[in-house]
Amino acid sequence: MRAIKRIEIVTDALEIERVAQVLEQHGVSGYTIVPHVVGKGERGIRRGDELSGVFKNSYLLTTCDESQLPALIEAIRPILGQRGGICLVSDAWWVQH
Amino acid sequence: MRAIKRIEIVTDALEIERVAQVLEQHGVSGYTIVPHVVGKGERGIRRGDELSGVFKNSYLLTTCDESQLPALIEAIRPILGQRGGICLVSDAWWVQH
Amino acid sequence: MRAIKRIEIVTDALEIERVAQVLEQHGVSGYTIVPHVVGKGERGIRRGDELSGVFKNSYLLTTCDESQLPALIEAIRPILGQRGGICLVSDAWWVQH
Amino acid sequence: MNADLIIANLLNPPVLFFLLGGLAVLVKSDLELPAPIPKALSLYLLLALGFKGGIALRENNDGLALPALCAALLMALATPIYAFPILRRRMTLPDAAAVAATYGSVSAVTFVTATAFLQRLGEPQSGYMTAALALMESPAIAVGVLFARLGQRNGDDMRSRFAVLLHEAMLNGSVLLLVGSLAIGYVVGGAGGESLKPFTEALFPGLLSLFLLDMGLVVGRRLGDLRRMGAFPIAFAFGMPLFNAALGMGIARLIGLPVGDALLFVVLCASASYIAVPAAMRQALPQANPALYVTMALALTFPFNVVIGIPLYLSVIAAFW
Amino acid sequence: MNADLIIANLLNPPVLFFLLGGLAVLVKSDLELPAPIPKALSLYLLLALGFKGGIALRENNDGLALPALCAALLMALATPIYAFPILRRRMTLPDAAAVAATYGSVSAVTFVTATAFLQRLGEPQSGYMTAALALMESPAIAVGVLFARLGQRNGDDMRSRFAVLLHEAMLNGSVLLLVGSLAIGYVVGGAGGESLKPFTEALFPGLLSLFLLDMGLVVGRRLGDLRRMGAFPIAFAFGMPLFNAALGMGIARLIGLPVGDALLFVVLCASASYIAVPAAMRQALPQANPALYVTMALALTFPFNVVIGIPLYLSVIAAFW
Amino acid sequence: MNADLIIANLLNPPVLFFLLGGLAVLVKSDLELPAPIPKALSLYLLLALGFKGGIALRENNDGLALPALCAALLMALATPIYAFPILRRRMTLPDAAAVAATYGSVSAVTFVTATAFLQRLGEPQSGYMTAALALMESPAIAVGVLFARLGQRNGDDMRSRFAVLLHEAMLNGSVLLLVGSLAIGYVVGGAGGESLKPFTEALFPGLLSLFLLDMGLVVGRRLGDLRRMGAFPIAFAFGMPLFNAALGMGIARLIGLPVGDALLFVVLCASASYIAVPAAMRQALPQANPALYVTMALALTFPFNVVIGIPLYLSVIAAFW
Ligand SMILES: Nc1ncnc2c1ncn2[C@@H]1O[C@H](COP(=O)(O)O)[C@@H](O)[C@H]1O
Ligand SMILES: Nc1ncnc2c1ncn2[C@@H]1O[C@H](COP(=O)(O)O)[C@@H](O)[C@H]1O
Ligand SMILES: Nc1ncnc2c1ncn2[C@@H]1O[C@H](COP(=O)(O)O)[C@@H](O)[C@H]1O
Ligand code: NA
Ligand code: NA
Ligand code: NA
Repeated sequence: MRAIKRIEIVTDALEIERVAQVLEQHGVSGYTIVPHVVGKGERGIRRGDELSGVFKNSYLLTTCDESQLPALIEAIRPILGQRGGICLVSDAWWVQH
Repeated sequence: MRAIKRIEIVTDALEIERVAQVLEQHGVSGYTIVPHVVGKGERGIRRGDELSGVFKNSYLLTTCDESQLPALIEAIRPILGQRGGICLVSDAWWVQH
Repeated sequence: MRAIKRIEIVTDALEIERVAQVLEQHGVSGYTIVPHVVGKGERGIRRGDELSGVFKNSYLLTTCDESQLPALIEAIRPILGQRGGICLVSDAWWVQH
Repeated sequence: MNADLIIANLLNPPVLFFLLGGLAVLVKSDLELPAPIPKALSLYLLLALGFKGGIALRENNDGLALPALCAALLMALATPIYAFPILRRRMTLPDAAAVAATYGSVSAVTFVTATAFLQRLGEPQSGYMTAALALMESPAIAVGVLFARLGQRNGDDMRSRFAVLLHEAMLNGSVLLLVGSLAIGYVVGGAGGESLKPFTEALFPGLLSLFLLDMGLVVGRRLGDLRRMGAFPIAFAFGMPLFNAALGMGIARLIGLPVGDALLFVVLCASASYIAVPAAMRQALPQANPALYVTMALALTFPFNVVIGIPLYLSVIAAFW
Repeated sequence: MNADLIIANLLNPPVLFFLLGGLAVLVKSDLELPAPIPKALSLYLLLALGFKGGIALRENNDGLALPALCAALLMALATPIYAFPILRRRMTLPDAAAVAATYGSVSAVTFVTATAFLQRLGEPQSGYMTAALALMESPAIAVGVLFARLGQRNGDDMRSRFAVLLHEAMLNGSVLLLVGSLAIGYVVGGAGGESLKPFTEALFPGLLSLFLLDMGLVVGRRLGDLRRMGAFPIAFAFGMPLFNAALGMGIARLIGLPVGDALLFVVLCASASYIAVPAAMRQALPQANPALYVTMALALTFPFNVVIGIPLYLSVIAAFW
Repeated sequence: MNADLIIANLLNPPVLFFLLGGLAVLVKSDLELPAPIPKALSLYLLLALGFKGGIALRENNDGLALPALCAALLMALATPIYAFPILRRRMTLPDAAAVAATYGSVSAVTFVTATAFLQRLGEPQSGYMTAALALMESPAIAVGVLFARLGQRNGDDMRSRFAVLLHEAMLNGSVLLLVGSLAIGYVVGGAGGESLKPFTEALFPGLLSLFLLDMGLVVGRRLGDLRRMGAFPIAFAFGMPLFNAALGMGIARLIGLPVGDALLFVVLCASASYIAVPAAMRQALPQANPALYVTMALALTFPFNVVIGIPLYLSVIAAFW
């Protein structure tokens, strides 16, 4: 098992594509997205609008090496600043297969 | 990055609203819910009933400061005791934006 | 709160059943599955095919004691080797109820 | 009994699609109706059923509506009362209460299938039977939970839940849609409802077939749970409908219901709920085991009624009327 | 005004199902149409509406199409221009701009309900009104965002967003489906469209009823947001449609539109958007508060138009034509 | 060839909606049919197709059913056999096997579109062609996987997967629903199926249009994958259908199929699978690249057949028959 950083991001479903692009630009190997999650934060409740299909969040899980982390965070921060959302970083071990 | 506690709760979809209320009463800033997850635990498999739409779980992710944690856990515990489910706490860093 | 290992697995939705079986064989008490997640990894983007309903991933969250971990990982590794996906292990505390 | 009716029922497309669904599970096919489609179909069936019933209720009133509705209410209340003591001998208190409620309440899909069968045979039916269906959904739930409450220590907790339960039982989405559509059909009447006919009537047999295909899949998947079930629940799941059907026939004869309505009344008595009851029990009796009460209603009583029960009851009615 | 028309409208099944939806929320029933069904129904309504409109557009051209379309475009552009300064007095810049766009744009569902009402009354309607609906969806969005841009510092950022916005407003899925279906209906014509009639026409009132049931649920859930809203937005949400309806009536009279088309034109002027506008604002004006502009359009203006407005406007038109 | 037929096909609403879907992707509109609706529509099409086919199969038997079914089976088995060696020159073993299976199997939606086209032209068609469709879905999958197995070392692993695969290929949900509905249609016959007609027949062109709108979106999204594809797969995706169509025409002529059935047979030969094959390959040949074989069938062969192929084949048939 290799020690890595585990990153979770929740933001507007529309912006999650931009987040994924940023990840790829930083050479992150992969990610997993839960396309539609309900959320509450500073901008109130976001449960996805039934009619226009907007105002919903997505959840993204990815991993990176400790060395990649600072650059990645700097790249993601402005997106969250503009659209809201959270980014959590924690420690984990990657099980190699 | 600020050190915080990361809390995950899985329980009956019906009770997740109550959990969210408890969080708000304890001044938690936000949370994210995956409304429909499948689960297995002491009460058997719960994959959501096709006809009556009941027997399904939700997953909730939230964060709090270390100082808030004990009170929060005491408030959530009885809900899980009654309806089943799990609550996991882990360490994480919050990326400020 | 009891210290436990928190395990996350993302793989082909089809294989997640096999993963769940392996967990049960190793006496794991429970798990939670997000049935349909979108992912990107070595095998490209997997967002679920609209027509045939294939090529989608599932996310599984479970817990185990530190002592159970090595055997569990050895059992899960070959599945991921064959079908792709990731397995992350992290530390957490289980809130007893 | 009349073998022709059994065969006529088996040649009914909805019943054949139900069997196809069961077969698909049996041969381990991956056929499935994706997630909200079955739910949407069940809402459609309730809406169409209620709307048609409301129009019929307004147009054709033969004076039998009131006795029929009283009899329906009576059966819904009585069934859990006589079922509970029998069940309690072999089951835990919450389980016995939940199963009693299950058999006192009704299955709208079984009703709808009987309706389609009558239509194929050209047998007339009255709008107030749909009202009877709506009326019978909830009372048994209240009775069942009352039994559970009387038998339990912590009455206080139960009292608060009882209010929740009554609300859940009466204002459950399915019940409300059925009653609301009935009222709307009644208010607009035949001429006003003309424009909805292609939706509520022409499509009905087709969408019922699609829904029963899904029911076949659901039932098929549940069949595995039967192995873990004792002989008693299985016997009850066949015995109770037969007993209730016989009782219902007697009452229908007494009131003087015509053949079609008599069949519908008998089907209501003989059927068991697997939608309204679990939705209410989750709130009111979370200790009851759904793998028991849902499986009995869904995997045993439902297919029995749909495949054999409906033509069987009709052939008996035809003999005695 | 004409009380008969109000009652005729209230006996219209789609309106009754809308009220049933509202009632369900009021009594806290758990009735709901599961997730993608309402979206699918709204796509159906746009497709059917466009297709029928296209066929009608081709077959019946009375020379009024061009003036009607010009008037529609004019109203869509003018509404945000006179609404914005009023709104700006009591709202933030982005909110005022978003609300102005909301009332300049239109509600396809209100239009469709008026269409169904006219059909019940046997009043003819022209295909070009559907084209007017399509034409009025987007321009107000551009005007609203332009106002927001002019009032803001960071013009650069806004400029890039403006391109995105125009794209979003013009090629929004709903608008494209409506326009595309209109074009297809026009191209295939009446004979070519015959095979789709059971789908686009016979089913229409039924599926509209189902959709309005859901709209009732959605509106009901939004009603809670009204408490947090001041008196000004509420007054605006009723006043603007009435003002626009009066203006629209004058224009329709000037052009010489027949009764049915006049009603449709008035309904377009009086209605407010809660689908195309939020979808565009999310991109173009994320600072605007959807709890304000969506709630005004959806929880106040929409039910007002559907329940009272449509028959009210028609009774005034009937008096003056 | 006959330009009128091409135009007649292009004025067919389902084809126009297909093009609208493609256009929507081209202009980057966010139009989409939400998640389970396309799947539900495809199940509807299979059910309706099978049911109608079953009724037709029972009523009209002209002695050509057996030769037609034998020819269908033959083409399904032969296609991968002659396609594989050609493909193997330029592709990896699993890819060549998967593409061979793809072109030996069939596209139900292409078939259905041809069916709707014939109906518009008033050209009769036989129920056994639906049986031929069902028959041709699976055999090529078995042949393709057999080739992959013969070429691979680890035969043991493949053997166990082969059983899984056969199961998957034969009892795939789509195949089972088609065959089951065919059987049900056959069993109930014309009179028994009357009540389902509004569902299975009247709605068919409309729901097909809606489904093809979604197919247009799906195909449009896949077009981007073509850039990463070499010239060989692209040439194959157009060449193979043309070759198979020619072969199929010869066989249809030999057997003496009437015009309508000949077209359907040719369409079966010329079409490629993008539903049953990926579902089976995921299990049996996970090493094969779906971005290759699904894209060829879906983004090239499917639109080619639907837009140009069907009228082209018919005009050639019309000339030779
Ligand atoms: N403390 C938190 N824990 C988990 N999710 C959060 C938290 N705060 C915000 N979120 C998520 O981020 C979204 C946007 O947050 P905000 O920008 O604060 O409205 C919310 O809708 C939630 O889904
Ligand atoms: N060890 C575990 N890891 C992840 N999820 C769990 C675990 N145990 C229980 N759960 C979730 O909690 C739900 C209720 O658990 P229980 O009350 O034990 O039946 C289950 O259906 C699972 O979704
Ligand atoms: N670094 C990662 N972080 C999160 N999810 C991942 C990561 N790498 C792979 N995945 C998930 O695992 C799936 C299969 O990965 P792969 O086998 O590498 O294609 C992907 O589709 C993702 O959902
Ligand atoms: Na009963
Ligand atoms: Na307007
Ligand atoms: Na083929």
